[in-house]
Amino acid sequence: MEQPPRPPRQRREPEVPEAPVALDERGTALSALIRDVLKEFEVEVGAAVDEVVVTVKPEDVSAICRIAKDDPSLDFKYLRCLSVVDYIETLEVNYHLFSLDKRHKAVLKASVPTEEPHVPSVISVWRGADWFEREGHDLFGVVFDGHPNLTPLLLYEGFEGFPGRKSFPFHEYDEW
Amino acid sequence: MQVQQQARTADTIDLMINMGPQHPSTHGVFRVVIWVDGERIVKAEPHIGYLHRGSEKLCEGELYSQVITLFDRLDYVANLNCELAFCLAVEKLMALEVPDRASYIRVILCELNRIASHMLFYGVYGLDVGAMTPILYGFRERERIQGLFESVTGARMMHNFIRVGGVKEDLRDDFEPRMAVLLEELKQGIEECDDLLSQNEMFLARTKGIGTIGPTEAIDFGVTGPSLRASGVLEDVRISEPYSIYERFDFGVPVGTYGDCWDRYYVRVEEMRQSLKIIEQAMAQMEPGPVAANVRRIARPPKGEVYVRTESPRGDFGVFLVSDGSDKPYRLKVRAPSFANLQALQYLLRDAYVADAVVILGSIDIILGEVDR
Amino acid sequence: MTVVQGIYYALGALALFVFLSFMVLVLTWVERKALARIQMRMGPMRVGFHGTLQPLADAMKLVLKEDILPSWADRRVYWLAPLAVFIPSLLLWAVIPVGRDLVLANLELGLFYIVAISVLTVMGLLMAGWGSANKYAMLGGLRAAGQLVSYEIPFIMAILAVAMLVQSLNLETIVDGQRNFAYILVQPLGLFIFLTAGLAELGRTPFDIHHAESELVGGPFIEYSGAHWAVFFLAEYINTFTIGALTVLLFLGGWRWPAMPFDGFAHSTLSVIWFLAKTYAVILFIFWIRGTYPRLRIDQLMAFGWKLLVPLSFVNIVITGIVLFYGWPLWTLTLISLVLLGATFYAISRHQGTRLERMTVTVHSFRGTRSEPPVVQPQPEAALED
Amino acid sequence: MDITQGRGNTPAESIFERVLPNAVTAKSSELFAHARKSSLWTLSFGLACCAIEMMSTHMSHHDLDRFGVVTWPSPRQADVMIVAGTVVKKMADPIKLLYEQMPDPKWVIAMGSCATNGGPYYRSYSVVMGVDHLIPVDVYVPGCPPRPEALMYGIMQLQEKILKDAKERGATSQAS
Repeated sequence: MEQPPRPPRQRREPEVPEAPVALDERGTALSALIRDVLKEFEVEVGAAVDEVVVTVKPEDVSAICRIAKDDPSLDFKYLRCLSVVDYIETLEVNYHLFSLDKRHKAVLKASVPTEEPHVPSVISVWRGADWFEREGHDLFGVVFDGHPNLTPLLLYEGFEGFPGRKSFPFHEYDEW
Repeated sequence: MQVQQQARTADTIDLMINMGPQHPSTHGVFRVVIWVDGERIVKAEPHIGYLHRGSEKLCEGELYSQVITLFDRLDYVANLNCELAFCLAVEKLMALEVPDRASYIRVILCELNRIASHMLFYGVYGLDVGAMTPILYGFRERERIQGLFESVTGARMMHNFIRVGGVKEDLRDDFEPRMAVLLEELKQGIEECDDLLSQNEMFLARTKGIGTIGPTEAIDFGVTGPSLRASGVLEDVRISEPYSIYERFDFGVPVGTYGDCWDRYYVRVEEMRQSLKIIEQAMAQMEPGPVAANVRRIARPPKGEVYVRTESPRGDFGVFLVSDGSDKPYRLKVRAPSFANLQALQYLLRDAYVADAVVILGSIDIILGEVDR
Repeated sequence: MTVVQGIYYALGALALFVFLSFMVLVLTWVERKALARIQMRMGPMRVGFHGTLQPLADAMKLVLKEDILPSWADRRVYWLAPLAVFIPSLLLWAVIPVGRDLVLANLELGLFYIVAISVLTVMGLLMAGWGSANKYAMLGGLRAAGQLVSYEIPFIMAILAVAMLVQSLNLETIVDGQRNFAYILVQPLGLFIFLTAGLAELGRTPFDIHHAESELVGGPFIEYSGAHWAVFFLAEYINTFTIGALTVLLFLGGWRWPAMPFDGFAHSTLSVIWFLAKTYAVILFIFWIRGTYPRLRIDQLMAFGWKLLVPLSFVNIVITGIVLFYGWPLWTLTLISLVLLGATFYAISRHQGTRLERMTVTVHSFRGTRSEPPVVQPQPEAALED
Repeated sequence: MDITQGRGNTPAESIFERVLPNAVTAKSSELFAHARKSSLWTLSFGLACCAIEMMSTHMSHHDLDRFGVVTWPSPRQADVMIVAGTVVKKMADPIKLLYEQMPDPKWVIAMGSCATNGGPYYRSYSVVMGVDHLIPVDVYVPGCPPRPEALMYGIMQLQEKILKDAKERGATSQAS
């Protein structure tokens, strides 16, 4: 019993609402401050929900992070999180920063092409970035230039592919 | 120091010892390779990933309501705290108002879970330093808390109780009397546990001044939670970036001095008392009302991204949620506190004895489920 | 030696072996039950009445288990090690009287023999550590060697002080010497040294650094399985029993004190029971310590041994000698001993624990959001340097 | 002379059996089985979430010691391996090794749905779909995680299995 293939259903693209921006006072002050401190670099300051988003060029990441940590008015001593998001054509590396003294927060974003993802390592700025970068290399194949030891952390030697990426088969099942 | 230098110049080689993945005190399947010179550690190299289950990837294929099950199993000692972090992230994205009663229930359960988690730490830490009884006292308290959890959520560990927009269902009628009994028992139990171990001479000898880390280094390594507070930094997400309804409670934040193993241990013991305080206040303030906001069964948060920090028993538990407007998260990154805390291990293990390695590892209280995810 | 004597000794040795094996079985049951009581548990319940047959089941299972020889092991050393541990522990009992006249060989140099034989255990542990070709086992073996050799000195010295009081090395004479008062009343310091050093000799908590289950996963015995492991187990429990028995004989008046109003056969029987009861009391005390205390680290253990117990044991000998030489009444010895014991406990609480202050955690209270920046307390580095 | 004897599961007669045929030996094998079932020492080996419940089962409230079950840290002294938690591909080899290191006779309990078939991590790229792909399993305990009572029931089932094996195989009882 072979069923005839169904014609692809025509569907209206659903309207996707955007999350509203709700920056508090601290956030607005910070976005002005960041524009001021990072004026030598080509940065784009925006906002997502309640965080200041700073989009930077991948090659500037290391220098900007250094400034962000050492500048007394920014004072991002604490790297909350380092994550990689796969947007098919590009991989976006996110640095979530937080200042324990001033209690303001920001996200640094750098987009790199999926074919050749290279970002300078920030391990010299925050030592805590070490394993986060290794994880990013493991799961997404982002090469963090300058990282002393980019060996597999979560996966084992000889694992094929980058399982975090969208192109990796989702429910890949093989009998073990 | 000089003696050590001389010893190093002698013609010896360091002995490599592999601890783990199966070792009674690696707290799961953690592996650390240490090189020792006699009984002193020269170098240590942690290896993780023996419990990497691909949760983050699996989350991308689940509905928002289903993701909670996977979050339960991340930090499997503090399940409710993980659930809360995820639900807060989704709610923030959807700009949802959570009913008051639901928030109170969440806080009460999360603080109970914090006590349960610290009780596990207390017991296992006793085992690490070689005392075999504390673990049984710790688990006695845990068992009591789990009994209450069971009556509320229906499960001992994997609750799946905190949902987007509220909680699954209202508390049962017998909750308040049970809670009153439990609070009394816990108060007594915590004091008993404290008496049993904290000021024991041998315990002090084993943990005081061992594995110290200063505030600057701790922040640099991304150490958070009790381990950071033990180094003398007053940083608690519940205070510095209050989430849910934590700003309504009056509670203390214990802070250590030296950042050694004993401080890390005692900060946790003290935190249990403070959690009890929060629970008492919450019980007094809670009023009847709805327990869930009006959310569609299949939640579709708007497009956007959000990062939420919560204070889990192990530290700053962050959830980075990227949504593309569909019913499944586009990307979910979990910032696990144990993962970051564990990075400091190499630093902590410098110049320690082999026996101290176990004590230091125990004091940062890792849960492999969230380290490897 | 005649044939009859030979048969007598052989039968005696066999009886002793059976007795000791039985005692070990009882001991394991008592330990599990006692620990269970401390830990609010029941302990073994299913095998026999209240788990009384549990040790038997364990023993039978262990003997039936596969014996594994690790491929890299040093064969001969590996197989000989259990015997090297077990035989000395058995030999010790040749001179230990279980009750009045109940002793295999009533040696004049009984204590000397005990001291000489008890040192041999180190060899077996080292052999086990080396033969297993396992790094944990090796570390455990070396730890055991260091620990046992260092604690041998206070152990012997504590025995010596008792021998000085009686002017004899014969165990029966020592017990007879306690017909009026047990030596615990004269030598409380000696008892403390003896029991502490004895615990270290046994490798029991808080001195179990060579087993150290949370670090070394069982130390020298890590690779042994089945019957060979059972032999180690047997030896360990026989040793525990030995220390308990020696404590009773040397300090608690053996089967004598307080005296019993019987003679003849009734006295002999009751003396054995009385002796065993005392021994089990001491052993329960040892188990109690096991259930309570954490483990010491190797350097702390060595420091405790060499800096405290060894000098203390010498002082003990000297004061005993002075009191005996000048013929002072014995209660002066009690007094001096008690004062020294008090001083020791004071010194331990001052120095063994920690140089840092005891409470270093402070609680900062808040209501709602914190407005000021986080407190970063300066770390007092000077206190840590030492 | 029966040619089938001395092969595979039916080893040749021992002298003991020749001298005292059947009556005593059959009973003795059952006696041994009783001994084995009453002293199941487990390998303390927790992988993930189920390890916490396994520990709970050992603690005062449930107290596995009542059945003579105690944990040993070294595989050499263990009889039962309770695989409590998700088995990851990276962990596969260590598990096999641990199983090999245990002396015969040995048993395996797969605790929880992860160890049984992958559980909630079914078809994840790094998870083994059940520990029975690696080592033979005697008892499966379902649940995520199983309650302590369930684990206790599993252990009782194992005890029954040991007895039954001894009865069925008679004199040549060799659990494997």
